[in-house]
Amino acid sequence: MDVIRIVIAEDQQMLLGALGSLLDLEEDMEVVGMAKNGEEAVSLVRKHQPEICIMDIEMPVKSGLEAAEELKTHPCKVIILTTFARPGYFERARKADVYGYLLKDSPSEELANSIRVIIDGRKVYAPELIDIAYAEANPLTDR
Amino acid sequence: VILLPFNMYNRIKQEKLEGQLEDANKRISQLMVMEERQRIARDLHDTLGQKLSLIGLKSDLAGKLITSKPEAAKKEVNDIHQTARTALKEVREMVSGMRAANLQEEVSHIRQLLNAANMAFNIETSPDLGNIPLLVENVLSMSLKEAVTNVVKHSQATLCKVTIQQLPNGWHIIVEDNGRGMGHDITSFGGHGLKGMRERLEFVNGSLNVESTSGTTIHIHVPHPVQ
Amino acid sequence: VILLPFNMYNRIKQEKLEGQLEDANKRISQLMVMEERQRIARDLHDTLGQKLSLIGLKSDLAGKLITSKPEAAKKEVNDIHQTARTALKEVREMVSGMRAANLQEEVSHIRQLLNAANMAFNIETSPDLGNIPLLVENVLSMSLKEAVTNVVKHSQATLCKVTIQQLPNGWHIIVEDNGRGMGHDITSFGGHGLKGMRERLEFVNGSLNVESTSGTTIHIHVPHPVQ
Ligand SMILES: Nc1ncnc2c1ncn2[C@@H]1O[C@H](COP(=O)(O)OP(=O)(O)OP(=O)(O)O)[C@@H](O)[C@H]1O
Ligand SMILES: Nc1ncnc2c1ncn2[C@@H]1O[C@H](COP(=O)(O)OP(=O)(O)OP(=O)(O)O)[C@@H](O)[C@H]1O
Ligand SMILES: [Mg+2]
Ligand SMILES: [Mg+2]
Ligand SMILES: [Mg+2]
Repeated sequence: MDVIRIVIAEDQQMLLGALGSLLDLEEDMEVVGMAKNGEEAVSLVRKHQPEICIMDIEMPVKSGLEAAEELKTHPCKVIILTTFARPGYFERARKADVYGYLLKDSPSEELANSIRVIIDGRKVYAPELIDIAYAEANPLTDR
Repeated sequence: VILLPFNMYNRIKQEKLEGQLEDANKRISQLMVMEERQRIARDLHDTLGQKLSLIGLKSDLAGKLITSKPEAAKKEVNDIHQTARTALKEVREMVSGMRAANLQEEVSHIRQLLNAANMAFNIETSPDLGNIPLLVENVLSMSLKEAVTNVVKHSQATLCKVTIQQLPNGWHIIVEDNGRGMGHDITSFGGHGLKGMRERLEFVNGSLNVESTSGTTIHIHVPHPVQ
Repeated sequence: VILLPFNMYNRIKQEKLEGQLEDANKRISQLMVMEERQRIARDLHDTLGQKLSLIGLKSDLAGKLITSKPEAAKKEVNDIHQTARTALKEVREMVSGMRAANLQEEVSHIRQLLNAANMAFNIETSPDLGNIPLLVENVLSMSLKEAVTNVVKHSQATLCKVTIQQLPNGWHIIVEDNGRGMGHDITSFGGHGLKGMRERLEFVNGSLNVESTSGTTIHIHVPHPVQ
């Protein structure tokens, strides 16, 4: 099986380190780049051409959502990791065609499994996050 | 003593009463906000405070065991992991319970929920829902959310149909699915969802009816408030 | 049509009015409580959420490193310890900020305030203030704080004297300074401090009296609540 190459972006240094080490421990995964904001993430993805890019949302310079929007047409599949839902975020992530919208604190096995599923082309969204994520006001009636 | 005509006396009494009730009103609101803040503070302190203290203690212990008793250290570290996740789940629940619900937002929310779960969504609403009082709208939104969350979690349906109507006698919401129906796991009837929904509806004189033959249908009704 | 005696008609009308106001009352209170919850949710979001996620990830990692790299695991466990302590401190701060203002805490707070402003502080309190209702204590504390803040900001005094008494008819606070008195800058009478204090006091049937001959004296009075 091919090794899944990953770029991670997270502004909290300790979190970035822990997440990187955890994924590196998975036999079929390799972290090829670690970014501390969305802008670095985009340039690392362009440079290393990984299969997966995992991103935090709230980061300085460029947020994870902005970076995901920029990578929309790039073959690299973006996964957003976050702790709580915030109004409008999930909708924006979906519009940016992200493949995963997952909890930052999910066990690493679960995260690794989701990455494998996403490599197969499916999408994974944590119900806990969808559950409280509101879209910007849509018309009440259906189209 | 000046004698007032009887109805004038009554009007004055009534106005005084109005004034007094308005004052009481303000006072009760302030008190309720304070109480709520303190309740949340207590909750935060009890749940999060305790869990964080536990994590503090266990990490201290684990650090000391790592070289001498790695297996015991591993158990402590697992406990920490579990405790942190539970604490986050609690915070998440607190946060989501706190969000004021608006019917329009709720509809786009359930659309997402069903979409993400790959279920077809069919919605029909009255062209004009009228001027729904805030509290009623809140209760309706929360009920709608819970009903659809249940469809996603329990029904195994492929279709969820939602109807929102303004009828002459009040507001009516129907949530219908084509799934396996209720009663498959009677044991799990201890959930808080339906119970909480019923209680909230009662607060606005509303009612909840569950029908489960093929699939499940939930009827939510709230009458117009008396003017 | 059934004809009712006139006063019966009036009584019914009055009862209906009472009922409506009570309903409105409940609804306003609920809304205010919801707003407060949302405010707290926003506060909780970044601080605690981040720290708990970090603890979750690091404990996960530590567990995997214990046997293979015990030293690295030890470092992770230390980080967890540190993070839990910081988070706990944050929870405590939040919780104490959410608790209703407390008269005793307020006294030590104004002591600091006057100390920093280089004003002498003289305080006298009744040995027992009795059981002050939550809302009353809250209002008294806020009033005391505002009065002393004004002394620091406006009086140019060298001494501030505070008296807190439980009298047979209620609670009484006197804040006295030996400064230049009020009315020096009539223009600035547009501040919100005294106005807000008066409004809050009115909530609990209290009153505010300002005396300004030599220096300024503020009398704050709240009667015992009617049982
Ligand atoms: N649409 C549905 N289809 C099938 N079963 C349902 C449906 N809705 C509810 N149920 C059944 O009714 C039970 C009670 O629902 P309820 O919402 O009260 O609790 P819950 O969803 O299990 O837990 P909670 O809502 O507290 O998270 C569920 O556990 C489930 O077995
Ligand atoms: N102890 C005092 N000594 C002298 N002047 C005072 C004293 N307390 C209040 N004043 C005067 O009364 C005015 C009104 O006070 P108030 O507390 O209402 O407003 P403020 O302190 O100016 O503004 P705010 O309280 O809204 O920050 C003040 O601007 C000041 O001129
Ligand atoms: Mg961040
Ligand atoms: Mg439920
Ligand atoms: Mg002032």
